[in-house]
Amino acid sequence: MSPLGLYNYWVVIFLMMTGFYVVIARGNLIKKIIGLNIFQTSVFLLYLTMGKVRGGTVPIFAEIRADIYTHPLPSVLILTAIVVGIATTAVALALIVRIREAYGTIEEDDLDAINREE
Amino acid sequence: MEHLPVLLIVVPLMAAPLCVLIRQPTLVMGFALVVIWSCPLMAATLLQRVLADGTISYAIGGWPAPYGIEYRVDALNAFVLLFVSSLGAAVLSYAPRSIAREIPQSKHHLFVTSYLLCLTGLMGMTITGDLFNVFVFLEISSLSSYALISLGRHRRALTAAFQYLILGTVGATFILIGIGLLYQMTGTLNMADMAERLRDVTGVRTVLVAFAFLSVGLALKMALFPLHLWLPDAYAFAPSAVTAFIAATSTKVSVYVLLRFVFSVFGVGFAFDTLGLDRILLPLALVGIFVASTVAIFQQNIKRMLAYSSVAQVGYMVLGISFASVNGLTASIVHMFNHALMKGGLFMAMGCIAFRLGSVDLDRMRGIGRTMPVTMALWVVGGLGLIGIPVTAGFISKWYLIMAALEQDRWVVAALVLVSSLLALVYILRVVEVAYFQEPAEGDAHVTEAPMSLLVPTGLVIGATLFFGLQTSWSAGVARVAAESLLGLSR
Amino acid sequence: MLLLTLLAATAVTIARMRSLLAAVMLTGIYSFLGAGWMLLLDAPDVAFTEAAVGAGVSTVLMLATLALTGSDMKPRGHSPWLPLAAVLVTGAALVYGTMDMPAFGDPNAPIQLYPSPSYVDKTEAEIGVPNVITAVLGSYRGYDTLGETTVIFTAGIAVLLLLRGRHRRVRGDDTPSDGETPR
Amino acid sequence: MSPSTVLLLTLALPLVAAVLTGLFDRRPNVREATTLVAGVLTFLVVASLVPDVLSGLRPEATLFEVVPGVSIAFTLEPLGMLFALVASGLWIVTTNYSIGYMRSHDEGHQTRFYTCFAVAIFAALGVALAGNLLTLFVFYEVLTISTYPLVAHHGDEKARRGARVYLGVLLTTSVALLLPAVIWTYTLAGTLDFTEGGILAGKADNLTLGILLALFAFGTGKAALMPFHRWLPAAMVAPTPVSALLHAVAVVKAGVFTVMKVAVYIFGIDLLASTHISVWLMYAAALTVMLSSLIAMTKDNLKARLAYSTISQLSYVVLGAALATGSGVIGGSMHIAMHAVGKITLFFCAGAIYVTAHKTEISDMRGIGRVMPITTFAFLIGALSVIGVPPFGGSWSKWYLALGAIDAHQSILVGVLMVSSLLNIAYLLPLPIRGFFSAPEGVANPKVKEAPLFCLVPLCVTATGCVLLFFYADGIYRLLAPLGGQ
Repeated sequence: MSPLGLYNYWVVIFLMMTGFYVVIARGNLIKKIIGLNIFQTSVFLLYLTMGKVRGGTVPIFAEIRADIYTHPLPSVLILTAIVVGIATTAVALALIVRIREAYGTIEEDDLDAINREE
Repeated sequence: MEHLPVLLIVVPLMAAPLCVLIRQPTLVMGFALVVIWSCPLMAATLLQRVLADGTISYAIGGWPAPYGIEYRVDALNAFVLLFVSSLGAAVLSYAPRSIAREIPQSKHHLFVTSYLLCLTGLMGMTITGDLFNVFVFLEISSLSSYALISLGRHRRALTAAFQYLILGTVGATFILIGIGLLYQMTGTLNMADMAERLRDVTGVRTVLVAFAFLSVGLALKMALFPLHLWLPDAYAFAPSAVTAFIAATSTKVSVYVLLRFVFSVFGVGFAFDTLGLDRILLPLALVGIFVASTVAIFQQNIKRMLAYSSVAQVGYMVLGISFASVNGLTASIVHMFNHALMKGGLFMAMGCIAFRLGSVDLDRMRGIGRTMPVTMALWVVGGLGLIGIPVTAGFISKWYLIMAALEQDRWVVAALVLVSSLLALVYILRVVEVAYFQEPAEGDAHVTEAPMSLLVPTGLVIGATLFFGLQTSWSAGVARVAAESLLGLSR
Repeated sequence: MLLLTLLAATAVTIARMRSLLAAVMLTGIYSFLGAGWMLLLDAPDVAFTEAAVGAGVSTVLMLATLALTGSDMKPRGHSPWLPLAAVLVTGAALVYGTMDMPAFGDPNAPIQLYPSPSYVDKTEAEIGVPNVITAVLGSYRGYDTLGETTVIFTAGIAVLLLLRGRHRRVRGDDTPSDGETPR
Repeated sequence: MSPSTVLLLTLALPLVAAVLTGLFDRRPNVREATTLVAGVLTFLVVASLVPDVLSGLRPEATLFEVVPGVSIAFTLEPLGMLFALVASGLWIVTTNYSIGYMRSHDEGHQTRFYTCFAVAIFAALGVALAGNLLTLFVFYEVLTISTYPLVAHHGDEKARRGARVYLGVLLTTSVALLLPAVIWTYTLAGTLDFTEGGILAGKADNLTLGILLALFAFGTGKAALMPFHRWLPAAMVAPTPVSALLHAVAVVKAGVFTVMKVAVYIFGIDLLASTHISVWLMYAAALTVMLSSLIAMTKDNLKARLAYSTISQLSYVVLGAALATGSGVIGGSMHIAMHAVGKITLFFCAGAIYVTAHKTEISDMRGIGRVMPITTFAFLIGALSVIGVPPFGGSWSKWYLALGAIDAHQSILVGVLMVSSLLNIAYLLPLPIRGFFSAPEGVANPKVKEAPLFCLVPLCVTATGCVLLFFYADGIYRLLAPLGGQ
């Protein structure tokens, strides 16, 4: 097993963790959603990285049938997952709009302070 | 009849958009009630058939596994489907009067739509035999529950929903990572198929990590201590009907999925012998039970108090899992059911109180035993169940849990479980004293009993906790069959 | 390799960025870069979707939100060590998990060998649509696609529930329908 | 009607009464009449089964299977028969008394009072008729819960604090000790049925059995074995009819009844005798007898003194069970009935004095015998019966207990019994003596003013009962004989 063979995965993991960090460390609600987006997009990359085969081609039948195709299933799954991701983002943003209206802020620390006072 | 498994999901799924089209609130509610009550009927039929003939496998669209998506119904998930759909139906029957107070009428049809979608998502997660499909339906139920929670009258409902959204999505993404890793190591997404293929790759580090991510993701969704942070606010500020519905169903389904993963996919040997899952779950469960119960004692908002109690009750379910024995699993499974009834009923009673008082604060509940005798009597019965007093369903759960602990000579655990139920006694008694032995506040003396349309469904659910405290062959009996099959001891 | 490094750099920049507007724009770029990488991974369908949805739709949504909420972000008071520790542990766990993974592009990875015959062969034989991904999406995993549509529908309903009538609410006449206002 | 139907009817009647009293909230006369009728009917139904049980029949009824092999089931055997007779019989008397007490005292929440009372009787009968440990445990807990509102009746801070202690101790002991004992027994023996000769013989080693016995003895908080006796004095904040029937009869007797049942039908007296695992329990019981008698002497509040007296008398029954000899068991069981009638008389008198003269402290009751001669005389009879002087019922049970102690070669315990009787005299007799022989304070020539008739008649009835029990003790002996293997 060559470490180089795993390099791609490690980068993907790094991306995921950057997103994850933004989600849990940043206090601005929009920033959190941005982090969530990065986190999820990176997970998509993880899936697609699995599917790739050395020397494989896009799994679309052209005139000439190739010998090796990249695995289609990760793509299929991720097409679904992308849609799920954008749906979550949309709901989250709608919530942020409402929170901003109700509280006048979208900073988590301020929100916590207001909620504690009540 | 052979399409029953998929009908159970597709019927409420298809009904949801129709609700948007119908729009007229009364019609929507009537239509949704017809639809939703058909679900427990279908689930009951499924359960009956599973108990008679064994596991049912249904290839969706006729595409056989492992290529296509399979629905796989055994005693465990048929049971979960039955009680989730029954409680969903019971709470929706209760909802019309309750939401009239809490949600603007222009949103009623959307509320019903979301409610149906949420139930669809939960049932979809339960019935499927495909890992990725779990994720998709998990998101359906999650997104709709975020929206439902945000409908609470108080603005804190919004922040509660947002917090749940963030933690819920992180949990779901963890689950997605776990599924991905497992897929990578096996090449399949079908649970049964994966269980076969995982036997060849036990001890592989990737599988270990996949297991960890799935567990953490699910622990977030089921609010296992210390990952429960989203739950108290979400339960406390959601509309009454939503709290009752989500408290009764959502965390239970996550516990179910954990059971499915641990026992059906990974297998007892891997999870317990190789990984020593019990060494992690047992202390977490116990600490969670004690911390959450103690915090519950100090709450002024009674919905929040019950929410913390839910966190503690999840601890009992996980504790049962950690024993990895027939009695332990029976305890977990039957407690999922019993707790769904008790908490559902309690939150419904809280809804009755909120309906009349407009508040769920302990101070406002003074003398409510006199002004709302029926509601409060129902609440007390539910509360007794949480303590685990005999004749209530909660006693049965506790019985199996203690038995499971004793048969493994875990004296300390048994003792802790019993002592913890006394914490429940403290927080229930606190409410009882205020409700029955204090005079109502000046302004609340004229408060009257909640309307029948709220009381009857509440009464039915609470009544069920008494029924299943005595007649246990339908609850503990089925749970036992399910537990045996999870451990591979039968069929 | 260059693309991956760029991706990483963009991600880190987003994490450190104070301006929300710039962060949103960079997220769009991040999605584009991601889509590019997906193209290299032989997943053109996904790449197009990601470019359209991730870089397009979600950026537009975020910008719209920013317009409503303002784009300043306050620095956070407390220390980042706890989240950082959580992230490091999670990341370390994942890296540990990669140790037994088949190498990138390994034709003998389990998913390439199982199930056999492969989706590609089966699709060719049973369905005959040239794009295997589309074919699988519509057939073997068609049910997931139904689920996906439902997710979008759910999100739509959720957004409606959240945003409908909110201007009335601002004016404060959003009373419950049965008219009785509980005390 | 078949005996098993009759058995279920016994339980159904108080439950129906509970529902009806709840419904007749606004019509006090109908409400109280309902309770009274239910009481009489219940007693008659129970009594109708006496011949069957005497002839050796054991009527049974089974309802639900709660856990595999264990159902909610009822079996009527001699000990349960006796307890059921005592509880239902005294319920009638107490209802009469309650009507007088509650009305003349103008208490609030009377509907809740009567409803909970009926539920408590239902639970006590359930304990009496239980056919297995699980059923017994279920009704034991129902009894605890249903009496909580009665203890907290007044609703003020003092009542709530008392009720908290009451519920806290009873639930804690039962949940933390008794329940595991039950489940443990189930895992050891595979059954929980009350079986003649016990179910545990040969199922575990002596150490396990010893621990199990301790769990049972202390877990049965209602038996008020020290150090778990605090709830009983705390319960005295309740209205006196509650103290009289529940905290001198139904609740506390349910406790010692449980201990007796466990000794006889779960362990089996042969097992206890042969393994000597119950020897420590004899001494624990003896210690409770002595200590609580001593504490009783220091109490000036009449109800508190009676409460400590009850704690002491309860341990006689536990002692009888622990002796594990035929006479001990019979004596202990008999004491359930004898003490019940005696102590309820004492409480009735205490309540009558409180309602009429508004006195609660013994030192304030000088000359009370001249104001309330009948009441004070009844108190004297009750006291003598509790002390164990012939010709009153209590003498028999103490006699058999002493015999049992001799059979078990525990001569120290015989001494304990004698000394404690002396102590009984010291704390029970001052009241009638001062009542009759000291002059009432302030008033030179007091007018006779007895309690209302509804209170007076019941206490006369139970006082007469103390005498009658002396002469008809043979019947009880014949009923209980099978327990002692005689």
